[in-house]
Amino acid sequence: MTFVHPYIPNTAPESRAAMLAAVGAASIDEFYADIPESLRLNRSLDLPAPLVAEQDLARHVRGILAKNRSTQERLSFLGAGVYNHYVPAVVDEVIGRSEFLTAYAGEPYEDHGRFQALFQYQSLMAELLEMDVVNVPTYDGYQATATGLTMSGRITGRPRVLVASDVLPAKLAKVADYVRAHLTLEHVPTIDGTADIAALAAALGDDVAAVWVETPSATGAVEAALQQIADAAHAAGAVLVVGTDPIGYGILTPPSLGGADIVTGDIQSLGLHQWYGGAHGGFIAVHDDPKFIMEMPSRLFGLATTDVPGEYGFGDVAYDRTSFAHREEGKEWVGTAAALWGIAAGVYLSLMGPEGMAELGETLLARTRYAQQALAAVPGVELDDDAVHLREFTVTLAVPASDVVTALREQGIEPGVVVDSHRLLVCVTELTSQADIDTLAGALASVITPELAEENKR
Amino acid sequence: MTFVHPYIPNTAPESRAAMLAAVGAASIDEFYADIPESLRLNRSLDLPAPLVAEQDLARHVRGILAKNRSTQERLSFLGAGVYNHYVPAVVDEVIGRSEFLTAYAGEPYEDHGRFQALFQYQSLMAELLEMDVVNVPTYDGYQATATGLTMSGRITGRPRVLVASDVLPAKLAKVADYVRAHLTLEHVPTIDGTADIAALAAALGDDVAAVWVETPSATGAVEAALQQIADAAHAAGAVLVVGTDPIGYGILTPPSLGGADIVTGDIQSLGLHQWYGGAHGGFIAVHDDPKFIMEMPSRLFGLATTDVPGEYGFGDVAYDRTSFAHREEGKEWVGTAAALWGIAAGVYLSLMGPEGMAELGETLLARTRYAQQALAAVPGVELDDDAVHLREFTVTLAVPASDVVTALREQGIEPGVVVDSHRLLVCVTELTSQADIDTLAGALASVITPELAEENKR
Amino acid sequence: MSLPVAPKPAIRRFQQARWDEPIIFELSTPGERGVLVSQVEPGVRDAVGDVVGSLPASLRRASKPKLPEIGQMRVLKHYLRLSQENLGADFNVDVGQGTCTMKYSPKINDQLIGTPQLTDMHPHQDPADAQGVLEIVWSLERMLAEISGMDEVSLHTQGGSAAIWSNIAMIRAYHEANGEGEQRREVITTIFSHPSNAAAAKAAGYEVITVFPDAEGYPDLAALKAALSPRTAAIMVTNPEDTGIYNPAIREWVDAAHAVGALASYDQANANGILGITRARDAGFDVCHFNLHKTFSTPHACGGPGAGANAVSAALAPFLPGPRVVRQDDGTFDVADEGAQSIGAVAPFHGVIPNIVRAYSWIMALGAEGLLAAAEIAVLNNNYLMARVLAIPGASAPYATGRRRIEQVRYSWEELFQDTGVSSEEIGIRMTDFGMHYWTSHHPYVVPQPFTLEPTESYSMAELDEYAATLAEVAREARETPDVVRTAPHNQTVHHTHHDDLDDPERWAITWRAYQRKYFSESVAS
Amino acid sequence: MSLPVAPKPAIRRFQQARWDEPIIFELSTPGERGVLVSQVEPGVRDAVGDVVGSLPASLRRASKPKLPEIGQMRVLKHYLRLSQENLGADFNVDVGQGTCTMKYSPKINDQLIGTPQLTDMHPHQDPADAQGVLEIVWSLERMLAEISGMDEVSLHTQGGSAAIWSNIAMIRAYHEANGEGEQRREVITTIFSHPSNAAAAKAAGYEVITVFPDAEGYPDLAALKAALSPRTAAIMVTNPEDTGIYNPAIREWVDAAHAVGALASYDQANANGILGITRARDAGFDVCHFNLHKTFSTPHACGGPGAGANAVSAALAPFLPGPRVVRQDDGTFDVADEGAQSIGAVAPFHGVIPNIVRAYSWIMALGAEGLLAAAEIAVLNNNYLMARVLAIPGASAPYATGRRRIEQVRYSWEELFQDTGVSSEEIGIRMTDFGMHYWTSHHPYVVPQPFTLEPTESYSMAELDEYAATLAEVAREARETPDVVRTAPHNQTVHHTHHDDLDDPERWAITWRAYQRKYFSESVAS
Ligand SMILES: Cc1ncc(COP(=O)(O)O)c(C=O)c1O
Ligand SMILES: Cc1ncc(COP(=O)(O)O)c(C=O)c1O
Repeated sequence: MTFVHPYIPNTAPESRAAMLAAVGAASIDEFYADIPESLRLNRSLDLPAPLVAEQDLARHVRGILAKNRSTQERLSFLGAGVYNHYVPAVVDEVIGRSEFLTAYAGEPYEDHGRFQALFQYQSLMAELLEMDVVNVPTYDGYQATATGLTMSGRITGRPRVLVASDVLPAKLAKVADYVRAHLTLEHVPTIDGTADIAALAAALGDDVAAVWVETPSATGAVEAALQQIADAAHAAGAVLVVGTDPIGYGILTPPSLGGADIVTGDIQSLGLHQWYGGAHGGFIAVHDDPKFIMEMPSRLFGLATTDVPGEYGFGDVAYDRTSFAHREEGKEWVGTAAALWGIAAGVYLSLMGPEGMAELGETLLARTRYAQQALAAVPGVELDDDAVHLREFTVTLAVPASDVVTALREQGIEPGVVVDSHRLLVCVTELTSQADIDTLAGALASVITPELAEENKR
Repeated sequence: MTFVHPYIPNTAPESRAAMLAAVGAASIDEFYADIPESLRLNRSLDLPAPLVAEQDLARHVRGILAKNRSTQERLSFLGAGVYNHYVPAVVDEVIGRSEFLTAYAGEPYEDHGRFQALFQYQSLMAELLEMDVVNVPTYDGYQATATGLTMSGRITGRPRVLVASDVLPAKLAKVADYVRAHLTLEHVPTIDGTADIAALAAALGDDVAAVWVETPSATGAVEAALQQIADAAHAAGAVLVVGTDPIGYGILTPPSLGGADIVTGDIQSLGLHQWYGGAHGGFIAVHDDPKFIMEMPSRLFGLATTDVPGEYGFGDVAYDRTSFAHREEGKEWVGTAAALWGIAAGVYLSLMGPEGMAELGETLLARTRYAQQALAAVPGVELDDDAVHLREFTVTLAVPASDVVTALREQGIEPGVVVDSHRLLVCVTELTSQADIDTLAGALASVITPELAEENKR
Repeated sequence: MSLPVAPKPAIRRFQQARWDEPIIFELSTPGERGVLVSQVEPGVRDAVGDVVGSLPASLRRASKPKLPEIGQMRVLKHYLRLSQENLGADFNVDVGQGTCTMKYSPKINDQLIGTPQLTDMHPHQDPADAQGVLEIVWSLERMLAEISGMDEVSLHTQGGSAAIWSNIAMIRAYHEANGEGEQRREVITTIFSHPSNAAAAKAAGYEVITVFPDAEGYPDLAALKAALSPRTAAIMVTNPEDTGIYNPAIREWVDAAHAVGALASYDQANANGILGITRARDAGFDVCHFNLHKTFSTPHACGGPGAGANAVSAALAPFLPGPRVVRQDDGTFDVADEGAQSIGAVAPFHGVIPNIVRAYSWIMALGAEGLLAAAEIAVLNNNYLMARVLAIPGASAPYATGRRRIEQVRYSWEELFQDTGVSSEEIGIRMTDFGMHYWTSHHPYVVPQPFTLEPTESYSMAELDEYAATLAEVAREARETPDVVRTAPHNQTVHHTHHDDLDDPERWAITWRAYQRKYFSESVAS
Repeated sequence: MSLPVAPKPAIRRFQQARWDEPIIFELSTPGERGVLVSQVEPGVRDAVGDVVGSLPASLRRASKPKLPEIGQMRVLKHYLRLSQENLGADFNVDVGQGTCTMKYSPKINDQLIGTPQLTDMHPHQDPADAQGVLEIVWSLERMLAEISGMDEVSLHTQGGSAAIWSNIAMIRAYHEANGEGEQRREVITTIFSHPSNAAAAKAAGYEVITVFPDAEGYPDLAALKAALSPRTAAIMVTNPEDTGIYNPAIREWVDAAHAVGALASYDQANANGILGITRARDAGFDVCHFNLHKTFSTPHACGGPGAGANAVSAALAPFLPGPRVVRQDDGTFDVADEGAQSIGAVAPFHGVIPNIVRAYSWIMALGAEGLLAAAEIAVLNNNYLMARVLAIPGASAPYATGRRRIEQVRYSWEELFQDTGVSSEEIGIRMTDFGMHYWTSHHPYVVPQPFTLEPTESYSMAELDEYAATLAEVAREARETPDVVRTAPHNQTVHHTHHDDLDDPERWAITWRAYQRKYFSESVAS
């Protein structure tokens, strides 16, 4: 070695030599005796020259990241699975704490803080969702829903799932591939953005494990007839699995009150930055029913007493469910997933409180409605449905959606996600001001000229 | 009140009412009974409307700060009291810890960490400076030197100070006003950037309290004849007070080894960001001599034993010196100063170690020399002296310095600080690459055309 | 001359912070607010009217969620206090969580990712606005291709087990594409491979066959061969295994799998001991995965987000998940859809971006030489620690007698347990009293009274000595004052916890509301 | 049905973290590195040759400084462990440091200042590149002018005492400008004004006259008048004083000073109880200062950096320190030199920029209404806490009997001390065992066995109750189990510390090297 590295203390020559001597080895190569020569690389890896001085590394990485233009520098109406909600500073402060950031798998003793923080996360989510059991987060909403569905398969012993809502294509792809060893998915096309109850009822049968509802759906439509769907599913002996985003439940009825048995979704909206889509956590909520709970693969932290009165202890509930305990005999698997994001969401809900979540929900509904109105007022822009929408909605444009995106990007605006040749998925949050929406409407109007609309009709 | 504020829990109406009831007050106004009506403002303060939602505050402040262009976005050769050194991430991590950031004046028991961290800061500085006593930092290098001089006045009982070096004008102003109730300052003009030993010797007398040497001086010149100055001062019964920047002492002889009695300076270079000049700490170092120590106004943390063997305790050394103990009978005053920056500097030195400080010192010397050569090679640019320089040096330009600055700013370059109509103070650090210096030289050459130089000679 | 402080004792005198905080719901005070939400503009309000009132009744929540109401500082204080009650790896000589590669996560990397130019990026932004992040994703893929020797890499997953899932999902797709989906219904793993290999294979619909080692703990090639058949879809193995033993016949294992048409999947979650020494490709594997949160230093984050990287041969590349980051001829980067054979999305978007940037930065800070140093020092540290541990009466390292290990060792306290009745788990709990983490091992406890230590490259000799000395002290206590061990913890935030409530559906309390309902609601009280 | 956890006891069961870390020098291992420095380019090396070798001998350091050599993670771990051994205000019910206004420092403000567009700004940059920071400096000056009622503000100083120095320096310059520099040689203050007023005046060359309160603790106007004379340069007073008593005759005090040609300087470091209620200008003051780290929420940072703000009347404005931030007619901002009468720089550049931005943000988060709420609730909290404290047997609040206080109270344990012999200082140490800070009071202890509590607006009723209950518990212990109090701390990082070494020049050890030299060098040993 030509350098002593700050990350590797025993690259210091004296230490290295002393340790080799202590174990009676002439060289480090001795430790590799079991690796056959034929498998040895015996050359240097072909990697860029290292930047061992931190100042050089920092300059290099900052230089690359400076090529990005963030949504702080652009006016963004992008959603489709990643949402630009405000993250209170206290959230970042807490999850930036070294104790939380770098901990892993300690016992409830040494990691009391982690257990309590995650028990609280479970409990806060439980209030928002009005369900008694919430897991330590799995990876993301995709995984959560996929697992919700495989749970339903194991619970019912049945093979079919009816998909009653519009689902984001990537989520659908993930879920489909995940469940396909056990379940088949059948899509029951939606009407006006939400479930076609009649068609759904017709498709139900005693081989249906679950009805899967997404609300808000991939287009932001909120399912108002959940109870009817639940009743139909339950009548057929099926489980109602809901995929959702929890952000609206300060003001909207949570799915549990509409008959959902398993509620799943993503917590990105609850205090996580957008991170280029790189920050997700999946929740799975069920009632306090062992039939459901014992099918959950995730860890569940529960309260316990200790030798000291008044001391809250914690531990793993029904650990024997897990693959940690029983490998392939456990339920699916459990591993490193999204605990820190769960802590973040817990801090977020602690800060927001009932009033904050209610105000936020109302703000989102109001801004969404305002955006729908403002855009619909632009000639050549039409709302696709009149379901209740939260945060997102789609519009059909008189011109190709990708042309509009290209033109608006030149003005520093990301108008939304193209979901079809002429359809755009537009998203607003509490960070989108009235002026922002008006700017979008104005920009759209300037781009979709009547002429162009005319041309495109031909 | 129309809002419940997150920072003020008892703005919650129920709490407020309960507390008023508990103390038997009908209104908060009762508590103000001692404030005469004639002094009451009785109107709202005229302040901007509040941004009570954190998201609004964040957008507002970020919007203002986004008007700044940082030295990461400009090529900066600015120094003159604030230096762009690399701050290792661990430094920011440690001083960002809530426990350190928000603590204040706890006892050595509850604030053991603060006492140990600052004792370590003192001790690490002591090694760099080779002096046995260093204070808990005062405000800045200006204050440190000012106090170093007033200490010399109290120690010697004499009224004159000889200023042997070039001093930054602002520092000189501060020191002059600070000491003038007790001391007069007399400048002995420098030769070739450093002290004029003969003139200094001539000016010495038995009314001289101190000789004040700045090294590196205001122009970055390092005083090579410190021992001669010390000998002369000591022969006259005067104290040698040095103002310095500690950044070079991994490779340069510290002033204590050249006979300095009181060494003072600023720690901004040791792990503090530039902060638009808003991050400074002042150190005052002396030998372990009560005659000097008892004149220091700052706190000094010392080791102590505790009831438990092997446990390091800490406490205030000679607290009776301070204004906390004896108001105007204490030495000057002590108050909230720069403790956190001291902790930062301690972490910095802990990370750098002897090798890091030596390499850094060498790098600074090399880059300074290179910059001197590169600039001197530009027609119309001349070095002002050939003293040893660390980090900074001045050049005389064939054209007005402010014209050059204006022209180079248009190219995104801050070429230095104008110190005189045709003189520029140029600064390089370990963050200034060879390419950066070459860019500056090229830009200077392009601006100081021979023609313009010609014109200016006329 | 009284000052000198006596030398510190050999064993650290530790006490974890204890704040005895209530559960957050207990801090609620009516009316307090933690953070305020921006108000809707009057213009919006006027335009949209009463959006809540106009909701269908089925959608209007009847009462507000029973979240607590707490001022901001008290929320902060609560969580900060909890944080002090948590032993992060930054505080610990964290060699006690074997198989998990608890290495230093450099603070500079946390700092670098904090810029809005990463936190505030949306994955659907114009790729022209995302050149920085795309470049890093692409570059890290290339680096990991070189490190593994494989052809293509995907960074989509958020953890090692999810990456194992991707491995088996790709294998499944591959066999199906070859028309062998129906035929190949079995996956073979070893008992010392990580449980997620077995579990993910099962979740993908496979039967799992587990091969046990030979008497000396080496993976048993004969047993593998006996298990292999045309029904085999894949072998999925870790190497070195959890024992720290490297399978010298790994090439033969892969060849044997290939011989029956099966694929070979390599769990390299923890490749820490062999970086730059030997590569998945060199042993013939078709697919492997790394955990960025082990080998490549991203923080473990209380159990995620981590990040998984899947590396595949060209033959499996068409099956990689999407979307893909591509480099165009002009050197710019773009996002491309996955191909037709892809298993599709396995997670949202491009993976755990903060950890991708951290891992990239870590590799850049080390380079080839540094990676090799990390591996070599991790292995040196492990063998050094092994010598120290084996010097403790009652400790042993079953298997591979007299041979060196790679990056970790599965030890046993069986002898100590026989002598004292003190179990490995009890020893682990007592270790927390000295500020140290200790983990037994993965189930099943094939090695009796097991514990697995993995020192990585991050610890100095002095820290390894401290850990070993503490273990020795606890072992001594087990013999001399076993009650001290059995009643541990003594210096912790909480005390001996009763686990019986956690497995009884009548009694467990997984959330505060369930706890209230079960134990304090009127119906219970009456 | 066994789960329910017993209720928590009334008094928190606290234990501070204890890591028993060595002094950092003891962690040194030869050869380890904590961070590496960028290497000089070969081109530079070639061009400049051996820069070290070519130094004059007098400048070349003979041996490297004896700093420790430690890997990065171990340095980090050491300091993180120390941090846990420190009771920050974020963890504490921090009402025990009266006079210091330990209020909540919002985390958003820390986050906002973290941008390179603030950290990496140089004060000599083109003002066109610094419009953001200049705007905030200027705006905060204007806000503080409004809050104080004064005409001009300077934000240059790094602490309250430094701001007090600026006050007296300006006063001195003013009298000199008026030709009265020689004549006015005295400054008058009160014993319950902060000691830095007396000390700074002395440092500026003045004689200090201290006025004591009347029997009821009110500043004694007659005594002031007796002390005033044509020799008086200024009165420098705090109000409300450390007792929490507002001087109802403050206007008369100022008028009396003015009557003899003296100036009136108002120490408003802690203006927390009177924001928006009454202003320095309203009482006729010529100059005042605020501490941004008290009233305006910037964190106390272990004892700085804080920030001071000086506010002056138009008559004193010419003497303000420089440089000045000015707003131009076109709305842009610039930096201007101070005028000829200015006292010059009192510190480098423009003051503690991070704290200036924090204070600005805090005011913006509250507005006029919020500032008033902060004051009113701080005062409500104080009077509430006073009621709780006075209910503890042995506690009293000397002076102003039966009257309300503003934002703090100087209490006394005299009765408890007479009964038990347990001192206020001992009670304070015992309070740390419950995770709470407590401070006696400024010297001299005019109030016997004093303690000063100031709850600010940041604490909920529940937290005030907890603090008061803990105080009551310690008072109970003082009576029933005084030894528990006397031998405290019991739940702390360190234990009872011997202070005798700290005042003896032969024995004190102010640095590690002095400690080594004094106690362990050969000469000592022999
Ligand atoms: C060898 C091995 N494989 C897989 C895993 C699973 O990784 P994760 O915890 O990220 O799911 C681990 C981590 O424990 C491991 O050590
Ligand atoms: C009234 C008063 N004046 C002045 C000061 C001194 O401020 P600083 O500690 O910033 O020097 C303080 C702080 O203790 C104070 O409370």
